[in-house]
Amino acid sequence: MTVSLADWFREAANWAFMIIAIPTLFAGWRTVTSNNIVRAVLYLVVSLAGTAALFIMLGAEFVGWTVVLVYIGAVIILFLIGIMITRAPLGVDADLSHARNVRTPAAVLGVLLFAVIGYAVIDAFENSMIEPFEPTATADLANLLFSRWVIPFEVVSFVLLAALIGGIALARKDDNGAQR
Amino acid sequence: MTIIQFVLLGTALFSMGLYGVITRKNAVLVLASVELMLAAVNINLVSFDAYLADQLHAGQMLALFVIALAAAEVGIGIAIVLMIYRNRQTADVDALSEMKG
Amino acid sequence: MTDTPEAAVDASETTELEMTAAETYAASLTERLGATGYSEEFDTVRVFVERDAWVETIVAASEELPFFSWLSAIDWSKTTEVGEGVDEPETLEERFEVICRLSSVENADGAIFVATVPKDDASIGSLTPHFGGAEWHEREAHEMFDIAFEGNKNLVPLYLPDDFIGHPLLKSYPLIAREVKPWPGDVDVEPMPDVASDSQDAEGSDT
Amino acid sequence: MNFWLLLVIEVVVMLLLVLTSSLVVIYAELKAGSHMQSRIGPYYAGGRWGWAQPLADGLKFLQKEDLSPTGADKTVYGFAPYVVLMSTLAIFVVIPLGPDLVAVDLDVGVYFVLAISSLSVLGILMAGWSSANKYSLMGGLRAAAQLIAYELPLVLAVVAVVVQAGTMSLNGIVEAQNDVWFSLGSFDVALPFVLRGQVLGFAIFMIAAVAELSRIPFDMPIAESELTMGYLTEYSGIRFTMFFLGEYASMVGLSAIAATLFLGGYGFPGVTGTWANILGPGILIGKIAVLVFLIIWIRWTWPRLREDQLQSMAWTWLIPLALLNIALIAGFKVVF
Amino acid sequence: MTSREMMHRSESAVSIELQTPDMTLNIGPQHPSTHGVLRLVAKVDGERIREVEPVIGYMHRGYEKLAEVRTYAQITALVNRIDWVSGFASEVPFILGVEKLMGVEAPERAQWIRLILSELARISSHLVFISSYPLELGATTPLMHSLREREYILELIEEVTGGRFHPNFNRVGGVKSAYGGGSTTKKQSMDLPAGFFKRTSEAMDRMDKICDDIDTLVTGNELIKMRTVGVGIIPPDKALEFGLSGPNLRASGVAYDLRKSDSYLTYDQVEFDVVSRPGGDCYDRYLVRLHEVRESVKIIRQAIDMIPSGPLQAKVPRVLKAPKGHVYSRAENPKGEFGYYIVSEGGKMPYRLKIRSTSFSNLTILPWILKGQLIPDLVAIMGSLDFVLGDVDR
Repeated sequence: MTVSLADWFREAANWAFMIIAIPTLFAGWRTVTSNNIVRAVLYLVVSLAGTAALFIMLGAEFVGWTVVLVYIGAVIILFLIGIMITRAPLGVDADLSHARNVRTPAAVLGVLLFAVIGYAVIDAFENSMIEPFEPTATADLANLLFSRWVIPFEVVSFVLLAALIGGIALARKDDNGAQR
Repeated sequence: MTIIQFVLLGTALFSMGLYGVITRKNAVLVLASVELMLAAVNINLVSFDAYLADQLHAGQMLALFVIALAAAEVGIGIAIVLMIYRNRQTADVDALSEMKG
Repeated sequence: MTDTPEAAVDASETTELEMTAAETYAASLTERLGATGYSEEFDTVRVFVERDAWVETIVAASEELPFFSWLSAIDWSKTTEVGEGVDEPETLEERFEVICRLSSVENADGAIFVATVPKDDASIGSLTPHFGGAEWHEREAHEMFDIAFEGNKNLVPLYLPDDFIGHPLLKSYPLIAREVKPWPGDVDVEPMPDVASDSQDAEGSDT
Repeated sequence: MNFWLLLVIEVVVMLLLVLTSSLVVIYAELKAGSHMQSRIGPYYAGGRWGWAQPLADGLKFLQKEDLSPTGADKTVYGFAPYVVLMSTLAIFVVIPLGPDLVAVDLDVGVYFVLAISSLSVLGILMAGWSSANKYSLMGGLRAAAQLIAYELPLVLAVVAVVVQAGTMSLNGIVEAQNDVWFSLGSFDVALPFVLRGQVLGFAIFMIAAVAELSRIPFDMPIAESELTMGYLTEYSGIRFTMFFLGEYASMVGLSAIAATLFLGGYGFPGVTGTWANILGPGILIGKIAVLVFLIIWIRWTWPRLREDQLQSMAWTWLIPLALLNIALIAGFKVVF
Repeated sequence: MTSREMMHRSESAVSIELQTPDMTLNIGPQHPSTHGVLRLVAKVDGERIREVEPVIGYMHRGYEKLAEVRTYAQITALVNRIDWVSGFASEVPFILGVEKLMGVEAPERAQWIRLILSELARISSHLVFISSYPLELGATTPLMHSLREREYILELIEEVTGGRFHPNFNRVGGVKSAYGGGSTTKKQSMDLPAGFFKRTSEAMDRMDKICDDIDTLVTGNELIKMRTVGVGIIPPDKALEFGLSGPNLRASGVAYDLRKSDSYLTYDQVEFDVVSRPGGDCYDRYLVRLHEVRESVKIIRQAIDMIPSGPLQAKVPRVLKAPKGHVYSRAENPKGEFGYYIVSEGGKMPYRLKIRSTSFSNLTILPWILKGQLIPDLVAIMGSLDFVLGDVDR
């Protein structure tokens, strides 16, 4: 079945999508271009919040709130702490990005990537509608996680453990360090 | 809702992340760009999960794993950046060229 | 030490014998330290030290008098801008006296060490390597009297603003407020008419 | 009913509830604190017992000049209080006041609360950084380190409850506590989780909650004798009011969550059906009041910890204990 | 690679201790924990203080210069403004020095009154410390309790002297009487207000009670102990080297109390213990002060029993002129040894007056003790030294 643009706009959910998508894209753009390091990270927050909202729209409530809890509540905070401990100048810092000779090819590459994948996607999934669905029950997700997905889950646990130990090892104070 | 709109949004974010990874000099911002790319991937995963009405919820599961791994990655990444900063007083990735041949 | 705590309690009860005790202490301290002289009045022992021997004498004295109390200076000047001058200006030698007090922490012993510093070469060794607490006192003496303490690396003004000109505790430094307007309380110390005739008060111990 | 009408009613009721409750708690703190210090406290405002003191304070704050430092990042600086307040207010959306009295009965209610309340760190870091003040920055960093450290025991304590209840919906958790646990003859016993082996979890949750609130003895981020007021140093006027309201609202919010998770929420033995809807809010408010008073009591009695002591307390005591608690509860659940 | 980078690398090879760029933090002149206008320029690495440079002088009033143009009676009114928390106590050593210089002795009753008021000032000063120190550690309630009790003390002081903070009650040769400086036995001098001793002993009962209350509220508090035990340890040799005195010195294990070792007034006639603690940390400094309140209560109770009746003023000349000479007079103030070195050239004004103010000497240890501490410990240590800025700056 085909969907015309007019039909598309008639659907309320699509308006919600637009309301979420436009700030998400704008914030994503500012994340990679902003000259203020803290603001760049704060734009990333907006962008990630947008993705979380999209997940909730798509019925993946648990994943959506996980993004908020883990990404915004922890990862971004880590970013901000990292920035602020090293240096967090207020205002513009021109030395965050490469010069134009790097930026231009990168932009071309990005646009090219978008064009290629976009073309492929449109070609393949033209007018494929997402059927109406019920929000995923968290209980189902939990049951699946500990039955069908239990081995990947364990693997991820080990990766997290390794990361934990690695983080501690990296941040550990040298024993010889002067300590009063 | 069509699947295309979600995938295109994800693609756009991914492209931006790629642009950021290439152009950013500051290590933290490089990590942030990577996060943007991972978020784009997650959008794809979750939207296909909804599109396919997968009974195993593979998309959501993979998205959860990606989030977990991203958190681990950032933890280690920030620790390394801080380590470098403490020893070198810089977070500029281009300045780290000692290992060049 | 030979001085007893009672000796310092009450000046009026001090007998001839105990005065001697305080003086004996002063003399023996002076001798042990190899100082040039001493004076003892009003239970206040002052030990005179050569400028060159300043640091080593005080370090030696701190063996038995470990408590570093304070350090300051006196400006002996023939002329003063304000306030009362010295009694006999013509016999006075213009000089600084750098004074430092150490005392015991077990009894009433204690002495004020005095080193004379000429005004044209106002410098003396610093006690900071031996007494951490001396730094601020020396800084204060430096800004108030312009005495250099050799060895104190941080002789920046302590109290006064960085751009302050002058050394306020020098006798030659006028107190502007008092220059402009004499202290009104000054009249209070004149004999009041009704009491001046009171012979009982007037015959007090005006020594 | 019309969706939009319902939404408006819910929003208005929620806002009123939140604001009134924060004002009441502020008043309670003023009064309780004063009496603990052997003084009267607010007395004149409002004519009797100084009940209008929080309102008067609020009006005073509102008419104060809204200053921002010259070097501040004005946008971020202006936005930070809203982030903090928003993260607090959103908690109230999912708190069930009765079986049917809940704005949104989310399937992942507890998870939502944890996720949303973790956003306040972001607002605090924004405030600390954008104020262009070293004390603010240090306060913000302290807050971030502290909130992250105490979020873990908080989450772990909640996990134990979720394990025991078998659901993340707050309403479901309350109902699980109203279910019959065991029967003594013909007498059915339904107990809140705190009496079903969650004492440790409850203690951990409350300690972590006080730390999340940055209140004494965990008020390092705003310690006025060290960092003047931490990230609040430069704030004044309405923006300060927002932080202030946010603090008390989240005090109520976290107490409500604790009451719901551990003390049976709106449930009370013998109160069922329609009566639960009618009496539920009162019962919940009563439980919240007890917890709020506990938090106030602690604040007026204890001094503050030091940053490293706070961290070691979280990592070496609370988190292992919380993990142990989960293991015990899970084992309990499996065995019985 | 530049040489600077080389140097940096070699440094980092030696010590991989984490370090972030040092930040210069200006603590004060207006800061809640500086008790007024003290400024600390601290180089901090995160929360750790690398070094600290105290900047004082924001309240410098030049008392030593002012004293050179004032008569002895006028200086008495000046000196109680040095340490305003215990104003009476700063008057005592000065007046004792002047009396020694002039060969005047105050009547016995005046000495006892001075002793009682000194001890009241000590209790008042220590209560200020006991109230403000927990506040600095974050506990708000002890403040109210002990400041309320302090009001009773201040009322007593006001009742006798007319001033809560600046009594200006001492006269050369005695204490203030109805007829000003020239009182004689002939004229009935103004004595203590009726019922003063009864109210004082009632107040002393209150002090005992507040000490017990503070014991339960603060002394035994686990968090207070966590914050103060083992924090800011001052070994005795350092304390002596930096000229620390009073409770700060006694907390380091040196039982040095001028009331015992160089007794003045009538301290040799009363029974009391010199409180000292071996630890030298913040908790000990707090405990010493708390116990000294109890000791002061003991002293005042004895003094009330032992005070004789008699005149308040000795005979002194109308015009106070000191003979030529040097005198150093000191007393055990609430905060430590407070001394005046008076150099007289025979006039009605001193030629030079050196004020050995306690807090100044007590603060000289700051750069040493704060090095390497955490910022929260800075607050705990500075608070435990119990200084008054007027006493530091003079």
